[in-house]
Amino acid sequence: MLTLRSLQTSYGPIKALRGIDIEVSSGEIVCLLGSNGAGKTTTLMTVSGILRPDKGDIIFEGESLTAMPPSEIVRKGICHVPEGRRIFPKLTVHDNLEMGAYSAPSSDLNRNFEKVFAIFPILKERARQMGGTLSGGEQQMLAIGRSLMSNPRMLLLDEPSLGLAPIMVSRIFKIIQDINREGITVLLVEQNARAALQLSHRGYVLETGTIQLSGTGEELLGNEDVKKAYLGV
Amino acid sequence: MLLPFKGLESALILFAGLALGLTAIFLIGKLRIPTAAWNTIPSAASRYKTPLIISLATLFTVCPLMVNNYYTDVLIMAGIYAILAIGLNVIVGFTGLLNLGFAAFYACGAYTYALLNTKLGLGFWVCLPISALFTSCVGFLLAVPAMRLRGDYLAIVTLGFGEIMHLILNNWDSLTHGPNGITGIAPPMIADTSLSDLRYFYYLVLIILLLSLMVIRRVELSRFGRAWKAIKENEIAASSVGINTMKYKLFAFAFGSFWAGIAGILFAAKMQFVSPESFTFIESVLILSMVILGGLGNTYGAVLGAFLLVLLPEVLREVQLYRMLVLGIGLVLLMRFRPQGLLGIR
Amino acid sequence: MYILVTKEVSKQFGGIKAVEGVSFKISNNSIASIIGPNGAGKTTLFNCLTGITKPSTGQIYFRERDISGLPPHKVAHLGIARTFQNIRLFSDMTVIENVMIAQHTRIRYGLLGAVLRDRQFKIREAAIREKAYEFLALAGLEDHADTYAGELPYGSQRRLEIARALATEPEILLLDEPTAGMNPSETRDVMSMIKTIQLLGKTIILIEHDMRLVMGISDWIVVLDHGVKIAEGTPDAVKNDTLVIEAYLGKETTH
Amino acid sequence: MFFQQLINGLTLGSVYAIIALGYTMVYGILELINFAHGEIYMLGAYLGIILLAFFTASGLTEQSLLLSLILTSVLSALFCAMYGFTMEKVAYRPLRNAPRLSPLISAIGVSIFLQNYVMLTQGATDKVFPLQLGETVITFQDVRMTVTQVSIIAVSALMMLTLRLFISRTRIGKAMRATSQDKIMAALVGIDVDTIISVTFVIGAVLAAVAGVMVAVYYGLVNYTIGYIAGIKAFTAAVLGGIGSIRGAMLGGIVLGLMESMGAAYVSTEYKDAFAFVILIVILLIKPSGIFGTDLPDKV
Repeated sequence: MLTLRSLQTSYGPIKALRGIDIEVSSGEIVCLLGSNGAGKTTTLMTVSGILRPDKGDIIFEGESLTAMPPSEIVRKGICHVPEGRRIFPKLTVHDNLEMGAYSAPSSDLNRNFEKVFAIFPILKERARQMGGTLSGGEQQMLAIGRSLMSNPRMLLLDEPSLGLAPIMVSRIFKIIQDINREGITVLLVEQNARAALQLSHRGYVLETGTIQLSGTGEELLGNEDVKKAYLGV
Repeated sequence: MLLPFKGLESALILFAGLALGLTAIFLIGKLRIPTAAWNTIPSAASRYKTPLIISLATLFTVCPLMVNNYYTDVLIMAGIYAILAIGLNVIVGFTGLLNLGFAAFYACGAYTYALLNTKLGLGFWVCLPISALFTSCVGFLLAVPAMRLRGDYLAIVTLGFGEIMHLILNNWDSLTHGPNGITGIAPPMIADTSLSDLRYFYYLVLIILLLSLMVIRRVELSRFGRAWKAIKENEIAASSVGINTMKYKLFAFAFGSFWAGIAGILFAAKMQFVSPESFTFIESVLILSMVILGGLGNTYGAVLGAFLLVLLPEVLREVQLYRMLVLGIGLVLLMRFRPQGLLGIR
Repeated sequence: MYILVTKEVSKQFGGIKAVEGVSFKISNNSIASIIGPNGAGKTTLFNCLTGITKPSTGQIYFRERDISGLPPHKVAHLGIARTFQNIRLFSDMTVIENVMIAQHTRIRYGLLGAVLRDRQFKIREAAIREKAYEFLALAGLEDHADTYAGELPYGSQRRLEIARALATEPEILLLDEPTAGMNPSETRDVMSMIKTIQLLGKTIILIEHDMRLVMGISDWIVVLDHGVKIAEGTPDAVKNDTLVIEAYLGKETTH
Repeated sequence: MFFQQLINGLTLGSVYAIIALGYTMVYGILELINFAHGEIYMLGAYLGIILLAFFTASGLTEQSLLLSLILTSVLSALFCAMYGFTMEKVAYRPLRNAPRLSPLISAIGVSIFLQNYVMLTQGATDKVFPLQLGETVITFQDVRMTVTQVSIIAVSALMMLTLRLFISRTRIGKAMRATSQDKIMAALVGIDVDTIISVTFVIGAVLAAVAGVMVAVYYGLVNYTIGYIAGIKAFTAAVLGGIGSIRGAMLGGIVLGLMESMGAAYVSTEYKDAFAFVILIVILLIKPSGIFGTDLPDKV
């Protein structure tokens, strides 16, 4: 479904990606692991068009996304939930969701609202509240809910567990699994490697902009090298 | 060398040609004048330095002997603007503090002399340091509260200050005679000779300009200049290497305003008359344009910018009417295609 | 014995607690690392230590002197220098000027001296230039003294930033991710530079994500998570600490 | 006297308010002081006078004054919208990633250009076209107000209300707010940020154009310099209310208008224009975030 071919991206003067190859098939959850600065976030930002690659290709369902603006990429069915959630703080929860549907046909609007409210009932309760007043966990739900409003076929999730209490982390992971079962492909970036690997079909381990390891979730879970990549043991 | 170019206009055209030629060279980027260490870095620039200085020095020394009073007058104004521009360059170019009200400081210098001379009878030479220091103090006093602001807001406060100054000059009739201005200001005297002759005045301006240039260049290449440039480039990094950024920003404001005071007194002494209409917002923009055109942060660039913006409309008489129109378009184009100005780096 | 001591340092932005009640002690002439996952509050802590942000509560003692809340230039003056996560060089100035600026607080001559270029001025300028070359040599940049800092390759920029910090002649050097975005050979250069700096008698505090580097070089490690100190100790103690492993890899769950 | 000044101040203030909206909306999205915004207002005023003269000559004004005024406003707004759109595209868009000084200088350039362009084509002297509207006077106890004054206040109020509804209810309006809060996230949900920025400039220009027409009708004369001074005052109003805040601009405009007319009446007429600057400087020094603005922490 999504293929990254020897992708290289710079972040200012830093070469953040030094040629990575990643393959995501339809219906999968694939996670990108690695310590800070390994290039996980850069990968997602390059796919969604916020950063431009220096070299390499991004192919989504046979079509190249390499030169497309972000708003166009959303219309193709890829939605990026960035790190730190980036809720519009001074829009209501309802309006945040409506903005999520910006690229979707307006005829789907009500259906999508119902869909999201069914997954996240709390958002319906908070619909009139400003996005900035929600708690961290609620904001993460809103961010995921907002992305679902665009009829995505693939979600790019960047550190959905960041800064959340453990109970909230497991709820979010459960929801990601549910969404995936509905048929949405997920490319997940996580620091919380164990939780992410338990959830994912496959994973890639990045280190300084290159792929060090890849395999199925279980393979990587048992692999000592993963621990090494994180803790340098 | 100048023989084939007899006549006065031609001399100026020659200068303009020279300046344009230089400009063209810089534009294609063959030559890069390092702002920081023109003396220390052996580069293409220093190879051309000696001939350039000699030809410019000759040109400017003989100029008033060759041209008529009108052009001497224009050259004097170019010199005064050059002093203004290198002063403003200290604030905007070195330190990165946008000042949109520089004409107010210029006015301050001019009116100080005008008032001291007409009311108290003080002479030019006594007033020269008084004007400059007083303007410097005004700059400092404005900067004390304004330094808490950053970027655009600072620009707007300086603009507001300029407008208030203009309103005061226009309305404080008992002191400034309002829009009528102050007349009968004495020209400078040396012994018993009055410098009201434009040629003498030209050399006075030339000498003061050269002295100003020397002083500013030396300060630029000292720890003061380095601190200013560091603040401009990255204020947080500057403070983390031990620079008291507030102190140096205040100093830049005071030091830059000093030269506006010098330019102001020269202007008042030359015109023997001052009125508020010489110190409007457009005047501030014009001075700023000179600095930007020459290259923010480049002292020689500021001089070049001043001469170009004063001389070009004179050489190309037909476009004089469209001067400001062209200035406007010019600023837009400059920002788009060469935001660093003619002599700026990068 | 301890050169830097923090007591219950906290920093809040709006309602968010970026750093919460962090206390630790750093021994003189040691290499200490502050580690932790994204958003743990490491850079905020650095900003508090160097005066760029004021801690909301708590104290920081440098050689038993309370420095909490002092402005950055005073902190630098006292002897704490730093580098930044996203390099903050003076990129339109030359390499040597970048280092000369850092000796700003060590030179004294007046405006008049600068204008007249008197003896004092010449002696002092020559002295700091010479000194600056020494620091450049330490960073291996002496051949690039007249290059514009912004034109250096990335790895050299990082080293120049360290050289600039050293030129303030600090006792403590704080390095915020000095090897971020570097390839292994560049990382090795920085590591050996850090070792050399320690030999010069300085204390070094690192924020670093490259665990191999951290474990290999540190005498002491402080681990933050969600703004709270969850562990501290020697590298061996830290890497076997359950809380640390959980913070990095997630909780071990049965499944 | 007091109530009289109140009416004058409200009239003036509502004009400032709708010009201020243009500053505040652009600043909210681009963090740019659109220095040339005052010039758009000036263009609007010129067009107002020219079109009114034309419609009067063609007899339309005599038949229906209202229709003539509406047509004038609409045409002027259309024309200025084009200017606003082009200005952003030519002078600001290419500088989107330049240092912050560059777009500001570019904006000053546009401002000087437009001023001198109008001066060269329309002459440096006042352009006069007294439309005899001010004759109908409504007297309420001791307070006299002209129909023009009442209309200006009413039209401004209507436009502000419309804008508020547009911003808070429509999809484009919400997208404008979203873009001003987080440009990257706006792009990630599929908002075309460039289009939104163009829309913002166009709306600002339309508001300024209508303000220009109203002032042209009110005073019956225009001059190429009115844009600069009104622009600075409207900017002051925007800062007073908290730049970036829509309701701040509205409130700031009214407050500034009132202060100015009260100041002129009770303190000094000569220094009337200085009040705005003094207020601006005092606010920036005491509370730079204005009445409704928020302080954001520095990013390190």
